[in-house]
Amino acid sequence: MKFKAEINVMPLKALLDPQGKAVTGSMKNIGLPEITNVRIGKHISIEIEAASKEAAQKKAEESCKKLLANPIMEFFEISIEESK
Amino acid sequence: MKFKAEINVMPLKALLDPQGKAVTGSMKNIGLPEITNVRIGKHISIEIEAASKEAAQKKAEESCKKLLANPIMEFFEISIEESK
Amino acid sequence: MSALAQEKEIVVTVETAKQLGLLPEEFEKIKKVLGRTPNFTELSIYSVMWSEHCSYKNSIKWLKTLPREGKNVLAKAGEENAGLVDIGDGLACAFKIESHNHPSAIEPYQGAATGVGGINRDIFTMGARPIAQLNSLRFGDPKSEKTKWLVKGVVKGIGDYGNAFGIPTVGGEVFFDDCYNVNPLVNAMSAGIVKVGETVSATSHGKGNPVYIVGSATGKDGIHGAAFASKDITENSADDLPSVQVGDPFQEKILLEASLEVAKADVLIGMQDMGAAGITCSTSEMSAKGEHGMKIYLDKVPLRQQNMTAWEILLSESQERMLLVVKKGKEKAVEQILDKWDIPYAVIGEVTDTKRLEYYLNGELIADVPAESLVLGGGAPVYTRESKEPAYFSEAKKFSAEKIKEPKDLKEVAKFLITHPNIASKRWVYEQYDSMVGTVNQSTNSPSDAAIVNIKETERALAFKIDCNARYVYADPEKGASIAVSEAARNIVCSGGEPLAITNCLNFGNPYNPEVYWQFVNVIKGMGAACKKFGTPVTGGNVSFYNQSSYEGPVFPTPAIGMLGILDKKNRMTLDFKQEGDLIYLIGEMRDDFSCSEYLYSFHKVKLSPAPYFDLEEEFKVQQAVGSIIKKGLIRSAHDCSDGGLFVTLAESSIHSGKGFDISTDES
Amino acid sequence: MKFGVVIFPGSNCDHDMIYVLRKIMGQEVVELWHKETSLQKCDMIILPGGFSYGDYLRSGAIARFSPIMEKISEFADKGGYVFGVCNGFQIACEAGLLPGALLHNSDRKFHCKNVFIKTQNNHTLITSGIPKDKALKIPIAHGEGNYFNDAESLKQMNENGQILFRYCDEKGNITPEANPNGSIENIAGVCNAKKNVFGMMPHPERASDTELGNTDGKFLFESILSLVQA
Repeated sequence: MKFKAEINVMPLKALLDPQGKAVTGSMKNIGLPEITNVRIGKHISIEIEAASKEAAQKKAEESCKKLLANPIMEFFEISIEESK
Repeated sequence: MKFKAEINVMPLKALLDPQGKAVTGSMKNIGLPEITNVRIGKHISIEIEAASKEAAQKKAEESCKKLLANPIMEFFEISIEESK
Repeated sequence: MSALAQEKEIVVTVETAKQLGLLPEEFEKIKKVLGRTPNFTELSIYSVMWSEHCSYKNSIKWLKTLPREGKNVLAKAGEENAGLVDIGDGLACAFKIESHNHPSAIEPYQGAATGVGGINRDIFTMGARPIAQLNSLRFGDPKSEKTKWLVKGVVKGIGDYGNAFGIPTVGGEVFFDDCYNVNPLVNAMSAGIVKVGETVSATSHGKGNPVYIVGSATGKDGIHGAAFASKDITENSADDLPSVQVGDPFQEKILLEASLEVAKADVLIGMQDMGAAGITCSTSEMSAKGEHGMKIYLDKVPLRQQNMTAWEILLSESQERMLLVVKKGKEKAVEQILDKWDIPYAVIGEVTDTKRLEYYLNGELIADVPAESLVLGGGAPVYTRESKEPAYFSEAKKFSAEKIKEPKDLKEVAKFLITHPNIASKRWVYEQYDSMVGTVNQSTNSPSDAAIVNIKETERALAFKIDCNARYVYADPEKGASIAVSEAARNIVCSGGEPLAITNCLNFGNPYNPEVYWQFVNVIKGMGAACKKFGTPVTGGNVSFYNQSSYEGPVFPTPAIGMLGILDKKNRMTLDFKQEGDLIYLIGEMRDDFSCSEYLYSFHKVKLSPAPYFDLEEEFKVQQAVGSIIKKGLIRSAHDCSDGGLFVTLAESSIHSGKGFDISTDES
Repeated sequence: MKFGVVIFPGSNCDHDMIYVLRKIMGQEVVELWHKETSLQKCDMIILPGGFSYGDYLRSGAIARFSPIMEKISEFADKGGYVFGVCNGFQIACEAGLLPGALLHNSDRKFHCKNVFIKTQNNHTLITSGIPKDKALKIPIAHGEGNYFNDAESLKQMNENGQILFRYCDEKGNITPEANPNGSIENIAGVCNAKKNVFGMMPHPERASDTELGNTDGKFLFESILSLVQA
């Protein structure tokens, strides 16, 4: 079966996120001061061929641990759906 | 009220995604050939001060149109929750 | 109904031709060549090959009047993808400039990045390894938000692509003027080195030899013109058409290494990179040059997007792709190299001896046209346009210097000039480019007027300079163009080098506007005269018309000159002051003439004045004198006097050395 | 001494390093293609600068899975010398051969310029020959050179003398203004606990040729040769 995984790879909370800080600053310039605490990471979508949703979840996690995220500076969240 | 928006900014489908292509290619090297069609974009989380969920949604959309996404190259998806 | 069937359904009329940008008489000419009405695919092939960009139809007649011969020219302008010049030690230098102005105006990052990719492919398609890059950038008012957005995107695009591709950016220029507000100019130059005799030609011959497409997959990139024309015919929904082409510097780097390995393996008949008009252009130009034909099976082309029609595949301008004609029997050898680098490839056809291009899709012949009829120098139309002197030209002569009062506080003027964006240091731009990869840039720690690129393990080095003061060219196109060539030569001479040859990027407005065409014709005259004088033939380049700022008329006529020079490393001269007590000489006659200067234009806001005094003979003599002084080792530094005048020249030599200067002028 | 310079698809400073080692330092150098699995009995493996795999995802994130990297990890575990420069440093961190990670420069811009670095530990293979307290002028060229590691690991690295270089000014003062990319504690180069794997962001091979007007980088190569041949 074919599954689609949506993965977010975000900088660790403790880490200074200069890009997020800069973008937060520019929200004021575009008239949206009510938007704060911007944090920017990667969104990765992948297609997985797997026997079950659990198997797809395991494969997605393995790809994050091995390649898609670097634990020293990032954490990841995965959500899986069956693709139609 | 305080809301939290999770935004995905992804390259348009028709466009070449060099980064996604390279990462897809390397899935084989890490023993996960069943993972294909990797596409990589940005995940942005923001906090919004707004009177209602609809107002927060409108502000989030405005920030994407004006700043967070380049309409020529990218599309965006927004999901809003009330932050506790 | 399949896309192919749909395409065959299209009834082609002169209206279709017009929508594809062809003139009615051009449509008639096609019918005469084919002996019948072309189908939609054939018509779209002619529409791209006879476009201004590929055919140079409104400029080639005048370009041919430029001096193209020279004792060390190995490939004349138009013969190959880039000019080729013998630089001694059994080596040749391939170099060229190209423009990506319009794509950069839409998406600055990708527009500029793909410009860098394209120009470098023109170099390594000849078997030469690129060793140096330069770029010439022109933007509008630096304070406007739009310009800031364009500058940020263009500089980051050039940096990200060039740095990943791994070729040092050793020089360039950045210029701001309101005339570029809407239409920035992004000209990219690249130079490479190849052993004489090991070059690869963009040709095709030998019946039965296989034709390979190598590199990225093909998508619906850059087919807007034809797509628009056929929009009511083939349903290309908006989100199916990529709005912009995306560059992949990583794919380009492995394409470079694989192409050079293939070039040295003696398995090729010919090779050409895919630029404008993609497969159509490379198959037709290589076939016409080798006086052979090709059978091409479009369904064999690796695609990035599903259900692409024949004309979409033929016209696609997807990046990082090459066409290779391989010697029969050498397929294994080529494929082994390509597999080593993990580059996608496919055999998409073979060479025939019919001199015709036959394109098939799923076994059906979809287009059958003679190669010769498509190409520049073959059947492509050649026009001369009407030329009319613009009113501003005589208007400018009415300017008189007396009207300008000398400001009381000259220190303020000096500060104004030295901090003006057109004169102040461009470190904030070039520090984002890797200028040192390849460890050949000898200007990093001791700058000269031109960029000096070491040829390792020889006694010599190359000198490069990009130059054009577009205000002079606007004021007087003929004189301005001569000055542009002379200034490039002056910079190379001041660096201890000898000018060898030039390439050029001719940026103009709409050629159907007689006043623009008057600018173009006179630029060619002025450039030709100066090239003859300095013995620097034109080895090729690029013409970019239609650079309009919609409400302010055309951009300034901007012939960016890219000059190559050669020097013995022992003669290398730098621009920084060396020792206290050294004497400072001004070579060349001083004149009370500041027309068209940055001082007059920006400080006094006088936008219209005649071009400054210039005499080609005098300029040549000054350069000869400085050249021999340097060779005799009589001086410690040399710096040319240009934008901003004498004060800025002295200030630059001072800033780079941390030493001051003491100048006294006589009372007159 | 025999050096092996690894070539990944996208490496572009490999030949700069080979030129310095072979033509300027007169050493035997072999090119190791990333798909091979033999280190050809080299004494030291160099991971050169460049944009392996286009720096896509994270600099070095993909290159670390090349077949040769497994062999290099084994070689390093057994005490073999490995030296990563710029992209090579990033690959070594991603592969766990060196502690920490290289983030995007704090201003998100690529920087190519001369910087000054001060040696923090003169008792390693690549620093023994560097004059004490001398500020070395070495060029950098990177977009992701912002060194990071968690506080605990950093403490250990400091105590164990694993910080090789810090960015400084012309006179050798380690100041925030001299930090070109936001690296924690101005760190420009580190080594592993066993002090046989080294990594630095600045490019010594770009400052070792008299024809380029700066040879401060040669001190490192001379250090390597003096210790190993002695």
